[in-house]
Amino acid sequence: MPPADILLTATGIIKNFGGLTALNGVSISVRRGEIFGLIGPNGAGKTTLFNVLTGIYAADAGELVFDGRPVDGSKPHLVAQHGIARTFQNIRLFGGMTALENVMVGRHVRTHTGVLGAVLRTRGAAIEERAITQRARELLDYCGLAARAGSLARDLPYGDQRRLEIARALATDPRLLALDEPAAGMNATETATLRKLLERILGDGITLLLIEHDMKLVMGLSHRVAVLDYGEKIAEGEPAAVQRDAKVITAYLGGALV
Amino acid sequence: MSASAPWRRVAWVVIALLLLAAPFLIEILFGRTWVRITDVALLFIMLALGLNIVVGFAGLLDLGYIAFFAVGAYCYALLASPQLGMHWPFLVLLPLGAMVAAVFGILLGAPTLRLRGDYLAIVTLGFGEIIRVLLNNLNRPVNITNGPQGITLIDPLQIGGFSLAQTHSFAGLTFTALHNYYFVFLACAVLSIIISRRLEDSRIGRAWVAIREDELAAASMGINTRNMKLLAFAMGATFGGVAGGLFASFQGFISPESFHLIDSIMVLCMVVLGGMGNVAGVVLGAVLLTVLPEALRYIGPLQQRWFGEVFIDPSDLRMLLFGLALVLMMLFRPSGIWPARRRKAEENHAAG
Amino acid sequence: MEIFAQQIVNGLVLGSIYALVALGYTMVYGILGLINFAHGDITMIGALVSLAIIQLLAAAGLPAPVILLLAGSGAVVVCATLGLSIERVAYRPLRRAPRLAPLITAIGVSILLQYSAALVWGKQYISLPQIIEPAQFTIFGAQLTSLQAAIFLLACLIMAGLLWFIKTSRMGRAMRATEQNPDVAGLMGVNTNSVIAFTFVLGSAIGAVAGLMVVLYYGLGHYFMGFMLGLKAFTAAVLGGIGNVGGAVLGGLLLGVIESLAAGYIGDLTGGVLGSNYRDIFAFLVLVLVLVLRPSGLLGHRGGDRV
Amino acid sequence: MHKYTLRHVTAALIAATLMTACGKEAPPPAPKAEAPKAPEVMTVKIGSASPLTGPQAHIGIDIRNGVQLAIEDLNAKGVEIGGKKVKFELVSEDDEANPTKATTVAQKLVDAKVAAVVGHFNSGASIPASKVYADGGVPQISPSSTNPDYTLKGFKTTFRVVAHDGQQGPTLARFAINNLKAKSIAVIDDSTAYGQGLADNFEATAKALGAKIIAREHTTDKDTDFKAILTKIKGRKPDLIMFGGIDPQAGPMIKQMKELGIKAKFIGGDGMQTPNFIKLAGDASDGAMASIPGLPKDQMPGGKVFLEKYKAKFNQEVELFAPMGYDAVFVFVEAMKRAGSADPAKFLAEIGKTDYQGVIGPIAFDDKGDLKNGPITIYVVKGGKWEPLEIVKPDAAPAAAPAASAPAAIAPAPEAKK
Repeated sequence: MPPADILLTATGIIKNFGGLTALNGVSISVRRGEIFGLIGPNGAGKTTLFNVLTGIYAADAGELVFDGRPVDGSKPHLVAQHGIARTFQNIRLFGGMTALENVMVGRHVRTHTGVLGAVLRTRGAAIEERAITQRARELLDYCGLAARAGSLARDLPYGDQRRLEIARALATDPRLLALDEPAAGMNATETATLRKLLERILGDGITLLLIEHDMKLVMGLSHRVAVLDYGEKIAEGEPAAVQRDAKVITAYLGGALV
Repeated sequence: MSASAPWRRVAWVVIALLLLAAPFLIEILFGRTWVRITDVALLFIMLALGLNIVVGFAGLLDLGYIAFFAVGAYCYALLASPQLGMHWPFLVLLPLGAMVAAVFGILLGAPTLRLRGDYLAIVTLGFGEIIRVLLNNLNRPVNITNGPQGITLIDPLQIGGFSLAQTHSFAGLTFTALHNYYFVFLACAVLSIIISRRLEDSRIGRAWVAIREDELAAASMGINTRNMKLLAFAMGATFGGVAGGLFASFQGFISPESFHLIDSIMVLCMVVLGGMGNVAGVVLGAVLLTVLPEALRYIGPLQQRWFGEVFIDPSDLRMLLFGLALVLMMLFRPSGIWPARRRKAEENHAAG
Repeated sequence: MEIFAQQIVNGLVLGSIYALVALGYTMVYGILGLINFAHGDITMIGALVSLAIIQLLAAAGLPAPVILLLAGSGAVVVCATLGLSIERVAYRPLRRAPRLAPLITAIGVSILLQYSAALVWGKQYISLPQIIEPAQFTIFGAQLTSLQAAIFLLACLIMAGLLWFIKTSRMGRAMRATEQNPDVAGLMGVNTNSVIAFTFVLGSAIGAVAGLMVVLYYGLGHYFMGFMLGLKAFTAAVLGGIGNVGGAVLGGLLLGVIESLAAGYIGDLTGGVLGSNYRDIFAFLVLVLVLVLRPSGLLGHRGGDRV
Repeated sequence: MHKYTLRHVTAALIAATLMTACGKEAPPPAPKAEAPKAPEVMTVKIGSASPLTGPQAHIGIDIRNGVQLAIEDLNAKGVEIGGKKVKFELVSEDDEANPTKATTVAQKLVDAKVAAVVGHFNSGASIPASKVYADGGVPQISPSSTNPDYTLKGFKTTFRVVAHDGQQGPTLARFAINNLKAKSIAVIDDSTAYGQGLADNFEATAKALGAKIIAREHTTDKDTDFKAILTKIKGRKPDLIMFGGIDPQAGPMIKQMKELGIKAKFIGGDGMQTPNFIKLAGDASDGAMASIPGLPKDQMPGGKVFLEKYKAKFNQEVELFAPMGYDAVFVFVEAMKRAGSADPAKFLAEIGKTDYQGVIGPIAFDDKGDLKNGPITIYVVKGGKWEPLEIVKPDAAPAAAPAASAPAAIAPAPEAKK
C-alpha cells in the first residue's frame, strides 16, 4: 500500500474491559479523501474502536498510525491536535454555551492566545480572537446554522445539535472527521440535509469515518465499509461487496441489509 | 449599539465618580465603620472572583480556597514585619504572594485534578485545613510563623514616604487609612473584574467553560484539560494571594484563625449566590454577603428590644440563611441571582 | 509493649466509631455517587438528641439500661426521619442535575443542621450526666473500660448485621442492583426511589447509634462535633474503597489505629520535627495518598468513569 | 442606634455630594465625650467588645455581663465627674472572636464615640483592634487577652487587667515545682494563642527550675480524643501533667487520664478553672488544680458580694472574666474622676496611674499597660467544687529564662522601654 494514500491505519487493536473483550485484534485502514463506514450490530465494538482511535481509551495492544505518525497511547487532546476530530453518539455539546461559542471552542487547538495575551488584549490576541469568531461564523453558516449562532446549545432542536457537533469538530481543522451515528434520531428531511453536508465536507478534502445504523445512508455514502461483530472485523471492502458477504449477512441475520 | 454608546459612556462616568466619592459619602451617611466594611467587601470581591475562576468557569469545586488567601497573607506578613526582621517593599511582595499562591495552586492541583469532582472537593477541603494547621504549628522546632500567636506589626502599604496607614489631607479632603486602602482595594478589585471579564471572553475562558460543561468533549476538541485546570487553579490562587497580601497590610496582624474552613465556605456562598461563572453576579454576591451580616447585627438588639431577650444569635441566623441560600439556590435558581449567560448570548446574536 | 497495646486499643475503639459513620457515607455513595456532606452532622444530631434524652431521663431516675435504650431509639428515629427528609427535599430533585449542584446543596444542608442544633442546644459543650460506671480491666497490659469494649462489640455487631442484610434480604438485593445500574434496576421492577430513601434511612440510623457512642465515650456533645468526625469517617470510607461496606469497616478501624500510632510515635520518629499537633492532618494525608495512588481504595473494585 | 431618619439621610446625601463636588473637607469625627455643656446629666458611653455569638459566646457574654453590672452599679450609686452628674451607657458589640470582625467592631465603637472600651476576649481580636482604638484615641482594657504581644505595639491606649502568659505560666511552674515537688512533667497545649502561650511559658520556667519536661504534646481546641497522646505520656511516667487550654478539652482529658490509669497530678491555667470543667470531667475532676490570677474571689473585699450580685442579676454562675470586665469599668471611671473629665484625651494619662482595689485584687499597670505582677491563686477540685488551695506571690526577681516564643514579653528590660 502506498503510504501517501493511507491516512489512518489501525493494526491489531485489542481492548478488554475487565474480563470482556470489546475489540479483538481489529485492523482497519482509511484512505485519504474517502468516506469509510464502520458498521455492525449493537455491541459489536464500533464505538469502542472510535474511542480508541480518538484517544479516549488506551488500547491494550495494537498500533495506530495517522498520517505516517504513530499515535500510540495518545490523549484525546493530542489526537485532536494530530487532526482527528469527532462527534459523539449521545450528543455532547457544551449545553450552557451558545452555538457560536461551541464552535469557537473548536478553534482552541489551532490558536495560541495565553493568559497574558487575553488579559492585556494584545494586538495579536485581538486579531486572533476576531479570526476565531469569523471562522466560527463561517462554519455555522457552512452547516446551515447561521441563524442559531446566539442560541444556547441545549435549546437547539435535535437535528441542529447534531450539525452543531459537526461544525464544532470542523473548527479543529481536522484531516479526519469521525462521526458516531450522525443520523441517529433524524427524520428523512434532516438525514437528506446531513447527507448533503457530509458530501460537501468530503468535497472540501476532509476524510470521513462514519459509524451509522442507517444502512441506506452509510451504504450510499461510503466508499468502503468495515463490518465489526463481537469485537472482530468480519469484512472490509466496497459496500456492494460487503453486502454480499456471507458472514455479514449471518451477523445481521439478513435483517437490515436486504 | 452606536445609539446607546454616549449613554453608556455617561453611565460609566457617573459610576466611576460615585466609586471615587464612595468612601466619603459612606463615612458621612453611615460612619467610618462602613468605610471599613466597604474595604473588606472589596477584598472579598477579589477573593470571590478568584474562586469564580475555579468553581464558576472551570467547574472545579474548591472547598479550601481560603488557603491561598492565607498563603498570600503570610507571604506578605513574613517578609514585611519584625517576625523575620524583613521589610520588603509591597511592590515586590504582592506579585511574590501571587506567585507563591499560584505555585501552591499547582501543587494542590497536580496530584488531584484527575479525581472526580466530589473527591476534588474533599481533597481541597483537606488541603485548606492542612495549610491552616501548618501555619499554626510552624513555630516549632524553628519559629517561622509564630504559630497561633500570629504575626503582628505588619508593615502597611507604603509608596515612597507615603504610608497608607497614616491620615493625609489632599484637596481639602481627609484621607484616613481606611480611605487610602479603599482606593488601593478598589483599583485591585476593578483590575480583578477586568481580568476576569477578559479571561472569560477569551480562548482560555471558553476552554474552561467547555471543561465545566463536558470534560470529555472538551478534551476531544483538543483542549489539554489537565493543563487548563491547573491554569484555573493557579489563576484563582493568584487572586487569593494578592488579596491575602493586601489583607495582611490592612489588618497589621494575622493569625491562623482568619483562615478557617468557614471562610472558604463563605467565599463559595458569594460565588454560588451571585451566579457561578458570572462576573457581575459574583461581585454582587460578594458585596451582599459582606454587608448582610453587618446588617444582621442589628437583629440581636432588635430582639432584645421587642421581646426582652435574644432568641436567635445574629451569627447563627446568618449561618442558617447561608445554608438555606445554598440549598434553595441549587434547587430553584442554579444560575444565581444574576444569571447572565443568556443576555450575553443575545448580545452575540445582535452583534452578528 | 504495654504502651503499644494501649495505642492499638485506643485506635480500635476510635476506629469503630469512624467505621460506623463511614457506613453512612459509603452506602449513599455506592448508590447515588454522592458525597453526603451532611452525614457527619446527622451523627451530631444523633449525639445531641440522645444526650438530651439521657439528661431528661437521668433526672427522672430511670435505670441506666432503660435510659440508654430509649436514648438510642429516640436518636435513631430522629436521624432516620431527618435522613429521609433531606434526601427527599434536597437531593432527589437534583438527581439529574450537574454534579456540582447536589454537592453544594449537601454543604448547605450541613450548615443548616449545625446551626439548627446550635439554636436548639446552644453552642456550649453539653456534658453527659454520669449514669454508667464502667468497669476497668486490663488486656495485654492495656487499660480497657467495659464501655470501650461494648462500643467496639456493638459496632462490630452492627456492621456484621448490615453485611448480612445486604447479602440476603430482598431490600439488600435491590440496593445492590441499584448500585450496579439504577436505570436497569428500575426496568427490572426495583423501585429505585424507595431504595435510595431506604439507604438514607439506614445510614442515618447507624449514624445515630454512632452519635450515641460518641456521647457515652467522651461524655459530651457539641453542635460542631459532626464536622471532623464526618471528615475522618469519609476518609475511612475512601481508604477502604468507597461504595464498599466491608471497606468502610476496614478503613475505619485502620484509620483509627493509624491516627493513634501516628500521634503516639511520630514525634519520636521525626526527632521532634513533627508532633501530635499534626494529628488531624494525618487523616487528610492518608486521604490524598489513597486518592492519588489507589483511588478505588483497599477493597474497591470500581473502575473509572463510563463514557 | 437609629440616629438617621430618612430626612437626615437625604440631607446628608445632598450635602455630601455638594462637598465632594466642591472638594470641601468632610468633618473628621473626632472621638470626644458627649455633650460638653449638657445641663445636669452627662452621658458617657462605655464600649464592650467580645464574642457574643459563636463557640466562645458564653465567655464573651460573661464579660459583657460584667461590664453591664459595673455600669448599673455606678449609675445606681451616682457618679460625678468634674462636678457634673454622669450617666453611663453600655454599647456592646459582638466581635465573633474573629480578627477581621474585631477591627470592624472597634471602628464602630470609635465611631459611636465611646469614652473607653472593655475588650476584646481573644488576643487574636484584641491585637488588631488595639490599632483601631489607638488611632481613634480610645483607651482599651482587655479583661482576658493574655498574649504578651498585645501590649508590645507601643500604643498608649492599650491596657489589660489579666496576667499575661509571661506572668501566669512561670508562677504556675514555680508552684508545681516548689509546692507540688514535681520532677518530671508532661506539657500539653491546645494549639491556640492562649493555651500554647501559657504552656510555653510554663515549660521555660519549669526547665529553669530544674524539672524535666518528659513530653510536649499538642491537641486542638476542637478535639475530644486525647487517648493517643495520654498513652504516650503514660509510658514516660510523669508525676505532673500541665495543660494549657480551656475546659471543653481539659474535662475529657482528665477523664481519659483516669481511664488509662495515669496517676499523675493535673494542673492548668484559668481557662479550665470553670464549673463546666467539673461537669465535663465528672468524678475524674477530683484533685485537678488550676490557677487564676488574683486573689480568691470570695476572699476579696468585694468578691463575695460580686458573685452574689452576678448570680442574682443573670441567674447563672460567673464563667471566667466577668470580674475583670467589671473592674475594667471601674478603672476607667476612677481615671475619669481623677482627671475631672470623660474625654479620653484628658483621662487617658490617669489610667496608667491606676491604683485600684478591684474584685480581682489590686490593679496597677506597668509602663506597657500590663497588670503589675499580682498574686495568683491555685484552686483544687474537692468534692465537685473548685476550692482555693494556695496563694502564690509573684517573685520579685525574674526566676525564669524567657520562653522562646515570646522573648520580649517576659524579659523585663526597663532601659529598653521608654
